[in-house]
This record gives sequence, C-alpha cells and structure tokens, in this order.
Amino acid sequence: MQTLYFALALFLLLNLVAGMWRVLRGPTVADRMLAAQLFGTTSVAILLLLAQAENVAALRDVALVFALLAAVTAVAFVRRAWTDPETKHDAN
Amino acid sequence: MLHWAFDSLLGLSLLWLAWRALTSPDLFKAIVLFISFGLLMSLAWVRLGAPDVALAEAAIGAGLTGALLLAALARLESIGEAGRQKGSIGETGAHDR
Amino acid sequence: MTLIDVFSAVLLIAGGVFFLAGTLGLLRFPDVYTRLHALTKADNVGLGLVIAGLAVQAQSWATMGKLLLIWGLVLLAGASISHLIASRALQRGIRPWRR
Amino acid sequence: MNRIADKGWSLDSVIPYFRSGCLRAVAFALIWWMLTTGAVGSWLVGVPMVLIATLVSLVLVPTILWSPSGVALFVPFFVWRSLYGGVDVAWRAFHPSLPIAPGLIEYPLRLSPGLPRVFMVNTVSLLPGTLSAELRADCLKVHVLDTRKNVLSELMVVEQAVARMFATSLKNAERGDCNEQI
Repeated sequence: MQTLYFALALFLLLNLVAGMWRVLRGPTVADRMLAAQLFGTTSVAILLLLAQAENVAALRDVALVFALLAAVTAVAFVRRAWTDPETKHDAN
Repeated sequence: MLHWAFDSLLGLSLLWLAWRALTSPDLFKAIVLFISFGLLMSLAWVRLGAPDVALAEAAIGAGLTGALLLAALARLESIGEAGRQKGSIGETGAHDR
Repeated sequence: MTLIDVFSAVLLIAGGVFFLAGTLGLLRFPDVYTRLHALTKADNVGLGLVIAGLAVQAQSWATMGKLLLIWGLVLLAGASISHLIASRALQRGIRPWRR
Repeated sequence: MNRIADKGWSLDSVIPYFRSGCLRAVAFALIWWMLTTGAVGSWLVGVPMVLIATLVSLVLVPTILWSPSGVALFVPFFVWRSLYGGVDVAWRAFHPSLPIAPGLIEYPLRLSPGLPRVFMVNTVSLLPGTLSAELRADCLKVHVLDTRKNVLSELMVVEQAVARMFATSLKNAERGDCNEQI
C-alpha cells in the first residue's frame, strides 16, 4: 500500500508540474489563476496521501489549511486584482 | 526510489519556479508563480518532516502574501491609470491575449 | 492485501485518473469557461475518490470525518470560486469560445 | 441574542431560535470533534468555541428552513450526478477530437432569493456539463459544455430537489427577465 500512496503522490505532483504550463502560457489572467487553483486541489490530495503513507496526522491539518487558503487567494484575485474597467484587451 | 523521484521533482520544480518568478516581466504572472512556489515549498517542508512549518508556509507564504500581493498589484495599476493615459506600470496580465 | 486494501487501491487509482483528466482539460480546452468546467468537476471528483479511498483505510471515525470535512470544504470553495471567476469573466467581456 | 431581546421575550418567538440553536451547537460540536480527531483535552477550548460559534451564527443567519427528508433525497442525487459530471468532463478531455460545443443559456429561476438560490448556483457548477456564470435578478446565466444536450430539464430537476431540501415552493417562472440578450 505504501508504494501505491507514494506512486500516486508522485503522479499527482507530475500533474501539477504539467499544469504549470498554463500559468506560463495564459492567455488571460483568469487562466493563470485557475491553474493556481488546480495546484491547491492537487496539493490537498498529495498531502492526504503523504499523511496516510507516513502516518503523520498533522499533515491532514496542513491539507485543511490548503483547502481554505485556495479560496482566500481566489477571492482576493476576483475582488481586487481583476477589477480594472477597461475590457478592450480581452474583448476580441 | 519513489521517495527519491518525488523529492527531486519537488526540488527541481521549486528552483525552476523561483527562477521564473524572479525573472518574469509580467507582474501578475510573477505573483501566480509565487503562490505556486509557496504551495510547493509547503510540500517540501512536509517532506523535510516539519508539518508545523508547512502549515505556516501555506497560511502565510501562499495564502496571505499572495492575497496581499494581488491587492498591491491592483493598487499599482489604479495609480498607473490615474497618473497617465498610456504607460508601462499598468500593463500586466490580460495584455498578451 | 485484504479486500479493503484492494477496494481502496481501486478508488485511489480512479481518483488519479480524474486528476489527470482535470490537468488535460486545463491544458487542452479552448477558453476560460471550459477550463473551469474541467477544473471544478474533474478535480473535485478526483479528490472525492482519493478521499474515499483513504477514508476506508482510516483508523478512527474522527479521521474519516476530517477527510470528509476537507472534501466538503474543497467542494464548496471550488464551486463558489468557479462561479466568481465565470461571472467576472463575463463582466469583463470575455466571449465564450464557439466551435 | 440581541435580535431576540429586541422582539421581546414571548415564548413563541424564542422556541424556533432555541431549536435551531441546539441543532447548530450539535453540528459545530461535531465539526470540532472532527478537527481535533477526538482529542479529549481539546474540549476545554472546544466547548466555549462551540457556544460562541452558535451565538454568532444565530445573530448572522437567524433561521434556515430545511427538511430532513429533502436532504436525505438530495445527497445521493448530488453525489451520483457530480460523479457523472466528472466522468462526462473527463471523457471529453481524454477524447482526441475534443467533443465539446460550448455556449451560454439563460435559465429563469423559480427559487426564492437568499440561501436556496445561492445553494442552487453552487450546485449547478458541480453537475454534468453546466457552470453557473452569472446570477442577475431572476435569471441565471449558465455556461454549457455541450449545447446539443437538453440542459433545461436537468436544471429543473435540480431546482426541484433544492426546493424540497429547503422546504420552499417554486414560484411561477416569469420569462420577462431572461431572453433579453444572449
């Protein structure tokens, strides 16, 4: 079972690194933010797998914080960083 | 073996992320890279056997600082918009479509 | 390996497949809205399956409850964030992609 | 508890608060138990926290009407449909030719405003092929992954289930607000 947990964690980390391409590529700001969102969900899964594999219960708390904070950054993004009124860049 | 692969992938992507975040000319992209860096750094602390540091890194490094940086960028842009018609500060993100 | 182990392994691997689908969707789909579809649904189902796979192995009821709590939080956050991003994208005038 | 004091202390007005207060205290205690994974010593902090959380939630959201049978019906429906949604979108992402035909549709909401509506909006995003994009007046803009499917009837089923869960009835749809511009 231990091997499976680690293999799956590695696989999820690979997924995460592949998602990095979307952060670099864009094209809109929302796309980059979305990719960061994906990282949050994937890291929650990785942390839970590691918690089970190494039998460290504290990692589940870290996963809980990840789940909460993904929302905080995304709301900060929508409410603050993406408010400038001009739409001409994206409207084409 | 699997531990090894996991750790080296984590370390390499951390280095790469740090480099991209530092050198990116697009501020918004740099912030998102910084947030991802914080998330991966937190995973690295977990692998180093320090879940408490990982907790702090996730909360402060990725969450709080990320939100503050986004707010700061918005402030920068609005200052840039007010100060001039067309310039360099406000041109981030959405531009490269 | 006991029966529970096999069951949990199947759930975990299925979860991994959904995560892969989420990443593929993020990379392949043509615009913000369709990518949001891929992220919210595939990732939440993937995480749900991984959590279900771990929950059947959990040592105590409280641990199982905590896993479910985490899933609920991610679900809630994912759904509301995708709505926020989609509505703001519409406001900003980003047109949905059409074939 | 200020709200109660304002309205005067008649027994009839206190009883619903008392009932939902008890229910919420139990729910918060359950959450605390999960968070601390059953550590006995933590209840020293936990009991005051549960009480404070209950009071704050009563002040912020006085009462929510909900029916247990509606919830019991909704949960399996939701789990099944969201699983189907994941399979659906995964299939589309894996398929070499990317079989999607996205578009926006407008759906006239019949749910009452407030919590039921917010719940509906969040649920829609997790169900197969739909993503709630904008909520305005009585109209929900939904982004659909495949416009060739009949999404409207699915949305109606969801709305019915949500209404049953919050023990409210659906008002008649007024199509005046929708259909203006797509």
